[in-house]
Amino acid sequence: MKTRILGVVALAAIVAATFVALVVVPPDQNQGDAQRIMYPHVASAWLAYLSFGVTALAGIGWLWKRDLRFDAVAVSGAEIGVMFTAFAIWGGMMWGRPVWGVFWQWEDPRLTTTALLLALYVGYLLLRRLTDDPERRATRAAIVGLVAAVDIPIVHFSVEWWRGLHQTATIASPDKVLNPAAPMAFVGTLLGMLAAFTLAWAYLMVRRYQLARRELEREERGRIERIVEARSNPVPSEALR
Amino acid sequence: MTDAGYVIAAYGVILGGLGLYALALWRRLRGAARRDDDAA
Amino acid sequence: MSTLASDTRVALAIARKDALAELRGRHATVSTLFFAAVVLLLFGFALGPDSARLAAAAPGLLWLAVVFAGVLAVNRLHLLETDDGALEQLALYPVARRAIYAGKALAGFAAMLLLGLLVLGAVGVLFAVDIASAWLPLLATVVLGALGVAAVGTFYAGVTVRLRAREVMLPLLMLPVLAPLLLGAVKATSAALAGDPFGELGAWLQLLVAFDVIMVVAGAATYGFLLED
Amino acid sequence: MMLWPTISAPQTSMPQTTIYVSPRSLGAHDSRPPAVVTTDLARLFAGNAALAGVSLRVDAGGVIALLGANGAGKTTLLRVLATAIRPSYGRAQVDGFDIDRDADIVRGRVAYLSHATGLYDDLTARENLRFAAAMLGTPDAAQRVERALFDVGLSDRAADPVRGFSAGMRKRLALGRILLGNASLVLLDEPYAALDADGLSLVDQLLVAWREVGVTVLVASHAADRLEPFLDGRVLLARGLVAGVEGQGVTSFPPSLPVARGSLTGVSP
Repeated sequence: MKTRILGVVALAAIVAATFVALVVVPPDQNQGDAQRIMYPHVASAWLAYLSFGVTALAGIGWLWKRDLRFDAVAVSGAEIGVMFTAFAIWGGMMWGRPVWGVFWQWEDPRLTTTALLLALYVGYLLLRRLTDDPERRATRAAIVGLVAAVDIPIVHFSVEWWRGLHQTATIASPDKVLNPAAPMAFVGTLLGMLAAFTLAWAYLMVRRYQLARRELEREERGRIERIVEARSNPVPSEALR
Repeated sequence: MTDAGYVIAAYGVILGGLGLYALALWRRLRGAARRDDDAA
Repeated sequence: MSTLASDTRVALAIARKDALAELRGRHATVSTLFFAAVVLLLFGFALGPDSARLAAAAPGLLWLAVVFAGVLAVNRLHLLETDDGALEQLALYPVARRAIYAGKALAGFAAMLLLGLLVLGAVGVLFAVDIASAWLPLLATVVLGALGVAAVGTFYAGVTVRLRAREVMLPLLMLPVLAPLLLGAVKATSAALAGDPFGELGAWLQLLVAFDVIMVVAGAATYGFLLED
Repeated sequence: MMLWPTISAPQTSMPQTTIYVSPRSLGAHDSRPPAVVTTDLARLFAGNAALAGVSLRVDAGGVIALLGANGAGKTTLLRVLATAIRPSYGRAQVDGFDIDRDADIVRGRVAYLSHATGLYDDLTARENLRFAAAMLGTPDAAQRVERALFDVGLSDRAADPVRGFSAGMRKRLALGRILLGNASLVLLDEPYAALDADGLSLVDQLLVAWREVGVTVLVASHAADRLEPFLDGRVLLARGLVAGVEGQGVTSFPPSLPVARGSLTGVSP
């Protein structure tokens, strides 16, 4: 029941934030309306990282406590993380085309590294699908999730260095919009959108966790039934000789 | 495509995707719940 | 007795075993070397006869060839362990799991270092790039790059060794993680070749060192779980 | 230095040999913890229960046969005890050490002869054993390797790559590897399979030698008659459960029905 309320609140927040982002807040002087795409794009990117962080922590939980509920959290984070990563890439492309004339912005490789992240976590989900023993699957996924999460900051720093050392920093690069010079309205709208998206993320995570847990429980129940069935029917007492 | 077109495309895919995913989750959850009830 | 001394002894024994098997019959490195050479030649065709452009792209081509060949080399090194359950037997020895990782990574590093140096030479010849003058920074870059590919490759080869679609999963998992290494190595190589005009060589080498350290530690710490069945 | 036990091997064509089996520090016979204790041990493979619930106790010292039809769970039980695979449910101890928590210690005390020999085809017989000695930390490895090669009758093939070896020769080399170790529990999966007459008597001598120095041997085999003279007990498995035990040092307990499971949600029907 609580989840349902969270869902409704999240929906309302998203509708409100979208309304503000599309209608209330003025367009950007030089980017025009296209700048409005920044809000869901940045929100999606933030939630992608958050999801993969959750997956990494849940992986550690499984390796430490060997409780499959952690694995249910991990798979939820990964699946929802992949979705938000895809949204972030899509937003980046939709934003890049009108403002910089290209769908794929190479000056600022953050879009590319996000795409690499997508490939990595699609690999994570494929890896889970290719393993059938629940414990092996949980262990293998936990480790790959951990190393992938460790890789995110490394990618981030290497890209920042690359941009920092890169001589031709474009004027209108996304960062310019986030710095304090940007009008308060933009920052406020972005924070509102971030909050709304995070609520939606929380709702989806809870639902996906419930689903994952049900599936794991059904799998577990099947395994236990197999064992109880084996244990209860009488074993043929052939003579030992 | 005008700028507005890209904005709509961006919001459409992202918000639409969220909605579709929520719907899919809800359906899968309902299916799982019913399967568990039958099993119980 | 999982002291540092015994770990090192075990790791060296594993690396020596891999090297011996490699020389004796597997030829993983030789075949992947020719693969890298072919990749370089194809790059030459792809980027057209304009030698200036080829020379400019040389650092990128070098490291793409090394990384792609690296995926093959690491995969073959782990195929060695699927001889008649060898990986399981390796896991049954009373040795620290990190020592097993270190041994396999060391063997991978040796193969990748050889591969890297030879490909560097090939790039120098094929794309008329002066690698002699900046040999020290180039050597450092190749060493760090080879270690990074070996560290990541050994880890993901462990992840995928028992997996069904292994040939696809290994590159799919391994290459995105190698992105920072590729970025750093290419930038360091081009800086070295250009005589480090912006003084950024040091920064990129530091990035490579940081990447290698993190990946080796992560690999050693988790390899034990990968051997679980 | 303790005198190696000289064994009067049963009359075979093999020359009278003394197999070098490393000494075990043997406390008084009964003070040692049981070699194997399992509690409701279960392991599933893709949903079906190879082991459904084995509760067994095997005292230290003695040769125990593990009997049962194909698929009864013999190999799975050996692989779990050898820490090659992890149990799905239940627990097990070797020499009092938990196979999960103290896996490192257990690996030092267990030797496991599997169907797969785990040898490297590109290395010679000697190189394979040299590598195994390095992994096992065998003292004065060089002599021990030569001795092991001699004991398993492969001295003349020491320099040949294993790639060309027959199944029987590979099994002998795998037995040679076990001789390099210092195990207190030896797990043999179908040791007699693919061996010639000399090979069969080699295994006989090994069983006697291990028994002499107090090593516990668990042999999964269908050659019950051949094992007869060496056995101290038997365990019969059927469909992943213990169907019956026999022998002074071997006891079994019925599996507990409610499957308590800490992991996931403690689902217990």
